[in-house]
Amino acid sequence: MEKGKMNFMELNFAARSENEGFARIAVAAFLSRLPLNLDEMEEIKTVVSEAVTNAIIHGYEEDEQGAVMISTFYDQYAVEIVIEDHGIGIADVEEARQPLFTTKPELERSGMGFTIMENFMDVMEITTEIGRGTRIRMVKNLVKNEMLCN
Amino acid sequence: MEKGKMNFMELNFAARSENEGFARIAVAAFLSRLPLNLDEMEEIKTVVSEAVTNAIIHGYEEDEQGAVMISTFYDQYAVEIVIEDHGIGIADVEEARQPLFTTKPELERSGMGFTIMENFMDVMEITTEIGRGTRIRMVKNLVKNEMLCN
Amino acid sequence: MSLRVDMEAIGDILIVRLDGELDHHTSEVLRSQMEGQINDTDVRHVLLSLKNLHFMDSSGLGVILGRYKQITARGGDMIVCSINPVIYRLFELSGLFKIIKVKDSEEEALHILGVA
Amino acid sequence: MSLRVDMEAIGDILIVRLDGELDHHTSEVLRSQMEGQINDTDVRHVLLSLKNLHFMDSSGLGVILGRYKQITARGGDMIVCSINPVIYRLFELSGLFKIIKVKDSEEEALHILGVA
Ligand SMILES: Nc1ncnc2c1ncn2[C@@H]1O[C@H](COP(=O)(O)OP(=O)(O)O)[C@@H](O)[C@H]1O
Ligand SMILES: Nc1ncnc2c1ncn2[C@@H]1O[C@H](COP(=O)(O)OP(=O)(O)O)[C@@H](O)[C@H]1O
Repeated sequence: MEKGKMNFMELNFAARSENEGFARIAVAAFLSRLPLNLDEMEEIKTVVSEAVTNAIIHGYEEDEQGAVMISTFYDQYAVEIVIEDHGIGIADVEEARQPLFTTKPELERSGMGFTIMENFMDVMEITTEIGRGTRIRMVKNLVKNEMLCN
Repeated sequence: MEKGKMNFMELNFAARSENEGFARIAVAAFLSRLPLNLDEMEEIKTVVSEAVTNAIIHGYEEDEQGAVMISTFYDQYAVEIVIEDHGIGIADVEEARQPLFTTKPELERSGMGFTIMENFMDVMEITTEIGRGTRIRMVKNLVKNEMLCN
Repeated sequence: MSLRVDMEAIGDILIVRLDGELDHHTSEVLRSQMEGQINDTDVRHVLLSLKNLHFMDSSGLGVILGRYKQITARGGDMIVCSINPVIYRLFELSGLFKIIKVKDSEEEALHILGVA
Repeated sequence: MSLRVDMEAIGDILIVRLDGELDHHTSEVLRSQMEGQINDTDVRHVLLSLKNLHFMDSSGLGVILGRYKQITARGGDMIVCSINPVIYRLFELSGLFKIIKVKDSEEEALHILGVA
């Protein structure tokens, strides 16, 4: 992203479930000047909620001493959102990405988090290491692809 | 503050004036579960706005490459908000704290920022070093002082 | 950042109206309230109205699927109504529409369940 | 996070109604719009209505004081009305009430200025 025209924010907060709503509002408020319609803004709030919830439930297994980090950047072309934890990591990423796959059915998890992130964003990448943590990088384009091809 | 019951967040963002509103919303959303009435929440949004604006205008003299940091903690007794920049620093803190004192009258600054922060919060401390930056630490008590004396 | 759960019984139908945001944090409240109501009363069907639900994520899908299993195990049915476009896509992606009926309004849903 | 500035002239009075948030970011818009209007027309007095102003900080005090100086230099007057409690305290702390008149409503303010 072009340096001069880029805006950024980084957010670090306690891995407590009551901060999930705060995280969504903070990201939405940061992006409020962008030409996103209401549905696109809702999609972004949803994927933030998915990744933050995963960090809290799976990454830290609800240990509130953990911290979740969100970094967001934008310029005129795209929004990039990175959500990280220093939790347990994911053993099998391919399996984790499958729709309906969950390791916590006893918590009534739906196993749809990664599927939603993939569908609502243009890019969704998972970087993870056992015992070190997980990093989800997502991008939403602001410009239609056809326009970039001109 | 007691560790177990404490909630925290840290926010770091580009020193751009369009982020002033975002900073207020983020802090207010983080504190939304606390027993603060509407006026107290407005007071907190006001002091965040004052300190963030000072970092942008005075600390970085409107150079958007700078970054502003906000850390917020709370437990059942108090809210603590720290707002920092790595800008030019303040030469004479006693003078800066005076009502109506401003070094930027040409920008129509009122010189009331520090006076408002002092009046709206229970504690307001300034730590600063020329060429290194400025750190404003503010505390708002959640429990009436009388109750603490029992 | 909070959820209000409003429950009303009409005959053997439990109408559950959600107001606010349904995420991991608030889904626990919904689960325990609905679970209790289904277990302790002779409710047969559930009508879930999402008209005033402003936000939902996959934690919501999980708690809804859990209550669907609970009510169908008792021979009942679940209908969801008044879903906004973004939440609609969550249901679609998860395949929940293959098992849970969806209607535009409470009236239509009650009609299907044989009331009104 | 934005400010709407609505201006209406009644005789030689410029009524400025603010809707939204007045901070450093939005004060520049208000300054340039009011400055232009005062310079380019034969406005004598300014009535500033803060009824729908949901947020204001000391940047707002600065731009209001600036316009006060502009209008009094032309022999006119400024009245501010419909101020919420937290914004009221900002005015109070700054001593602005010593020079700027404040009224509860637009009607009262217009009355003082000899209209209505
Ligand atoms: N941040 C994370 N840390 C560790 N494991 C994770 C993390 N995020 C996801 N996972 C693993 O991937 C699985 C699938 O995640 P997801 O699709 O979001 O579904 P759900 O959260 O409903 O289980 C989880 O059940 C968990 O095992
Ligand atoms: N973060 C900062 N960095 C450098 N100087 C500052 C900072 N904050 C305040 N100051 C100095 O203190 C003075 C008084 O600040 P304040 O009371 O907020 O009034 P104003 O912002 O209207 O000038 C400023 O004019 C400036 O010289």
